[in-house]
Amino acid sequence: MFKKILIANRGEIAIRIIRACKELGIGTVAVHSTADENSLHVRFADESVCIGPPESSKSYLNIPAIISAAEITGVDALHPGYGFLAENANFAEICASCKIKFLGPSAEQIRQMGDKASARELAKKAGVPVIPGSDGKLASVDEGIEAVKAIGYPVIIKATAGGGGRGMRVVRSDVELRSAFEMVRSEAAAAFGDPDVYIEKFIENPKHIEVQVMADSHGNVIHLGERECSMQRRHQKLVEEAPSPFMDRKTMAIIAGHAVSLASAIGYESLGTLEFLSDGKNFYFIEMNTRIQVEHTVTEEITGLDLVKEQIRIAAGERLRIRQEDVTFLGHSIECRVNAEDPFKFTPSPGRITGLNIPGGPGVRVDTALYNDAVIQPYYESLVAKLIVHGIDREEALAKMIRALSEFHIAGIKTTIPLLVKIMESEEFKTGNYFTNTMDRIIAEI
Amino acid sequence: MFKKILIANRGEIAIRIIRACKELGIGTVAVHSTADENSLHVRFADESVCIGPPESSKSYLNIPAIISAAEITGVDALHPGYGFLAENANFAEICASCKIKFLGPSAEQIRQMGDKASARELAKKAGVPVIPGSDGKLASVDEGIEAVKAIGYPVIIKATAGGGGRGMRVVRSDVELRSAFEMVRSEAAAAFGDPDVYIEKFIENPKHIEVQVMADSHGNVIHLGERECSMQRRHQKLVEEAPSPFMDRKTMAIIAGHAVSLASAIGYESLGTLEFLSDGKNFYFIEMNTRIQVEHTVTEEITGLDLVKEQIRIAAGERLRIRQEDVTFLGHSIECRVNAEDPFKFTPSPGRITGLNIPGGPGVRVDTALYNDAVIQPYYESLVAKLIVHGIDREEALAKMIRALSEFHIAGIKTTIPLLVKIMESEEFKTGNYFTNTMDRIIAEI
Amino acid sequence: MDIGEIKKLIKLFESSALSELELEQEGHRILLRQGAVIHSAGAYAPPAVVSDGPIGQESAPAPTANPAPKTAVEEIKLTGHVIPSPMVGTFFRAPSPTSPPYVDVGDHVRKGQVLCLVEAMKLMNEIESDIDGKITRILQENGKPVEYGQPLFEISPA
Amino acid sequence: MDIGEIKKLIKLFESSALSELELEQEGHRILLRQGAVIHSAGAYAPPAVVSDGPIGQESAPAPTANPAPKTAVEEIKLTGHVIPSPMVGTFFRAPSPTSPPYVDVGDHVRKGQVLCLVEAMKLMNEIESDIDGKITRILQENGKPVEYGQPLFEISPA
Repeated sequence: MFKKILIANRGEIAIRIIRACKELGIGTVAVHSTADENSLHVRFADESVCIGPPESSKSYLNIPAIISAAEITGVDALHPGYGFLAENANFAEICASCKIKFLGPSAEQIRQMGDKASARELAKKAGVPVIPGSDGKLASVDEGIEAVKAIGYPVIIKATAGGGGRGMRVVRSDVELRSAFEMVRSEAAAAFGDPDVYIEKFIENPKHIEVQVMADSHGNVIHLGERECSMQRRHQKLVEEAPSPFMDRKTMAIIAGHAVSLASAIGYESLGTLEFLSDGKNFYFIEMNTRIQVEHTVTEEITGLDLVKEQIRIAAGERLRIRQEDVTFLGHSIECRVNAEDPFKFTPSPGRITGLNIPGGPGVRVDTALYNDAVIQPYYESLVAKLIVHGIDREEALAKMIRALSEFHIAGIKTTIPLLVKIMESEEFKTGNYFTNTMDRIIAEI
Repeated sequence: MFKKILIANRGEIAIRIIRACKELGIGTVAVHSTADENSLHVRFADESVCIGPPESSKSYLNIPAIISAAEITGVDALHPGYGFLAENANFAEICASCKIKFLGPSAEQIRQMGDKASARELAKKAGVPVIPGSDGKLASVDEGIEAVKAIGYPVIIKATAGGGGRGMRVVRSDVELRSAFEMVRSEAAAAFGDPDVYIEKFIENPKHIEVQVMADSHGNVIHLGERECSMQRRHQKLVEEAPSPFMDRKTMAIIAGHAVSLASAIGYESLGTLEFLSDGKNFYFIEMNTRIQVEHTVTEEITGLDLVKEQIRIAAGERLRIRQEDVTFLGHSIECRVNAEDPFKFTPSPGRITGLNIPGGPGVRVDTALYNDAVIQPYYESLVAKLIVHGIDREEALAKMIRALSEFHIAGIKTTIPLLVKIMESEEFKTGNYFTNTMDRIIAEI
Repeated sequence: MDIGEIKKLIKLFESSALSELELEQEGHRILLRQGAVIHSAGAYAPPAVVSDGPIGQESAPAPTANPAPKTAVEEIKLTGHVIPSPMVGTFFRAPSPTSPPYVDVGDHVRKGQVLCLVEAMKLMNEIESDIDGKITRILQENGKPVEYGQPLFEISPA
Repeated sequence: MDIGEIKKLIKLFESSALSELELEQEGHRILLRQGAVIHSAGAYAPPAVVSDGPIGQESAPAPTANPAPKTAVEEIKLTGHVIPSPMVGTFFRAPSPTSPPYVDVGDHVRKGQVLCLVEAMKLMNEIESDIDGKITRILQENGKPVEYGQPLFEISPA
């Protein structure tokens, strides 16, 4: 096992990793920018090193500074957390060349799955469904109509060079396709300097479902069930739960099986998450995250496993301690992300915490770096706390979340707590009948 | 189900009960003394009523004031918590006569089990072993020697009128018994004005083991396993865990069976705890607590059940929702009691909280009424927080407790946290090989 | 104290780490507060933890819904001698629904004179005046619940 | 009581461990409060959360064990011009183990003159003076790690 691990991150995930290390008897080194001098992750680690000024690019994204900190403190492994350098293949490579074990998969696997096109190809090869489409740019509208024959309407026309929701149009018939095709092409030419477009199956009310996998260096791969992540605003997850209240168990078992196949096919090693879109019946692989996720907590709650500890054990070369058939799912778990933001305008709200009450009691877990008098910095992402509940069933978990939110008081900054209360009390959430577009409806109503 | 419940208690247990009510959709009324005006239990309840001045006798023990508060707020049930009026049969009777459902067993059952002699008789009748002894005062030393023949040495000679550890002597042979008999009699005469003595089997290194039972009003009685409570100082529990690391599973199953028999025999209804002393092989019923216990939390952690909710459901006339064979035990849980006391002198340490960090993360639960700027009152018991951990096994739970204690910072008052750290790090606790006399050893070493 | 002085005081206060500043001089009184923590200096101040802070937590639920009379009374500044309720119960101004009240505003009362009843557990408890004086205010409504320590009457001592 | 006096009083109060101060004199009354939240005004003040409080938590473990040099340096009052380390790494006073150091205390240095090396990722980075002056202190030990921003040299400007 490792003797000392450097945590190349900050905030709640740095504390999460420090806790796992402490419980495993592993020493910890925190790195921090000058802005984070008084942060809890610095306080809770055994050692700390200041690596740069507040800007992420000069501190938490500063590879030479982090490697240098690892060298002067003599660590034998490094945990990147999520965000920052967690999916940076070059960083993983540099760690390896410095004989520092990177707590994640190999640089090659990060590269393979980091590129969407390559991940899609690998998935297809492994027999995992991907969103059907024209597989490349269309030379003409007739080629488009030909492509639709195989996949059926509705489809979405997308600019090859597009992104961020621009340069796309949903069409539901040949007529609409004919009229929209040239329009999207000229828009794309104007916006991105490239008129090329392709088409893809459009999913009306998509669910965002992800599957947690865990793979050791001895070829063992298991899954730990799914997480329901459809409550999103602009692709930012706000609430996650496990299991999904919407997906039927039979379909979920098939999806989980595909996740394991794909991870096995690429010889994956470490924790990983495979993301799928589903309309309830059909499902399509969209991408893989080769790191610990923010929402790993809900999986921990229903499986009783400590994913960060498992990740460390895998990196140390240990075999998985459980087989697929030993994984049991107990009850229901929900996570709410509390961000330092105006709850309805979503503008960031940094500042000093002037009053704090953290919820507690049975089935309530809080992962946070907050403390009374802490300063929420404007330089980093706005997540300040994760509130996680675990109940014997979804009904109890939901009641518990509403109760816990009512006890959560953070003064001095604005937070998304009022929005989270609205989500929890919405009809859609109560019934579990929500999709990636549900948040738009909830926000519109406010 | 009840519409509104009055909580006739304060501190963490009042909050615990309010949380259960909220999650069940039941309204809550807090009562409080003038000293507790700003307490969290008052803040978290839907309504609150000031019932008297700081002294317990005039507020939390003031039956007319509490009943009056129940009447003006129109509650249909009352939860007494633990301590205060929780095992006061008269109070249970008055509640019943005022048509307020008392959340506990009937007044008669409280009386039966509240009197140690009567509880012992009931246990014997139900075939549950009790500590063997002379069953009443001894007329002469020869009667004593006769009585020992049935039970064997060592025995303890105790003054019938004694208590609090005074007027008792352990003897290991007829010779010792003869020499000590008259000595204890004269001591007893001097100290209590009554020379009568009796003898009882002496257990060398006793374990204090208790069994949680749950009985509905339809005759269903189940147990939820044991709690190990041997880490005590002067009969005050400091640390509890479940399951017991010392008792073998076969013996425990027999003890639990006896607990269920006894509860069934008296037609018990509500939650209850049966306490046993054991030397590992033999075990003896000593008393029953007819209320929720401080340490109910560790049972909740390993069973996944919410005992306070179950207690409320039972009082509302519902049937138990699980059968004995549905009860599953998962992992290991430890509770540490954090008291506002000098950790080594045990003198109370009331005062204002000037800094607070509550531990969090996976498997950590805190039940407390603490907040930054709260004032710990000198009028009430010194328990200020319960820190509970749950791990996949005892080793993980112990590592987690040490980690969590290191994150728990309470400034402005002294607490027992440093003592708890010493207990967790002691060889006896690590191996699970500790007894009700182990704390004396740990304290002596400090 | 003029606006200029107040302005200076506020500036000074804002740049300090204080949470509260109260200044009384020459018949003027000024109270400054900052930070979410302190709401009111009185005994009824809510704890820091549930305060909304300057920015407010719009939908954070009000943690306590006290029975109505308490809140109402808190807003009244009591200057005279106060008779508090010695117990929790229901406040009655008269011995029976058809009788006239024991006392009314403006009445002169003697020490030991019964002012009202507080019913607790079906028992009517007579509440007496502990001084001679004139009733200046009756602070609770007939037939409504009162808590321990809540003011019932204000009396101007004779 | 004028603003100047109040200012002094606030300063005194802030430097104390008091949570409340009330002063009444010659018809003036002033009340100051500070919450539990604020401990010390300095930038390096430990957060409230890990402070031990006036009474101390005897066996509560020290939450941070920083590498030794940092702690040592923080205790020194730096009065002159400071050259901080622009990066994390290892501090070397000489280009090689057998060479003499680039500079010593008392040496006069010119802007742009190399003062030391900081090794990061096997690369030796030359650290130059940004002013003319005299070296008054060397604040790190040869061969020991330095953090970003840690002071390396104190220079008395020429």
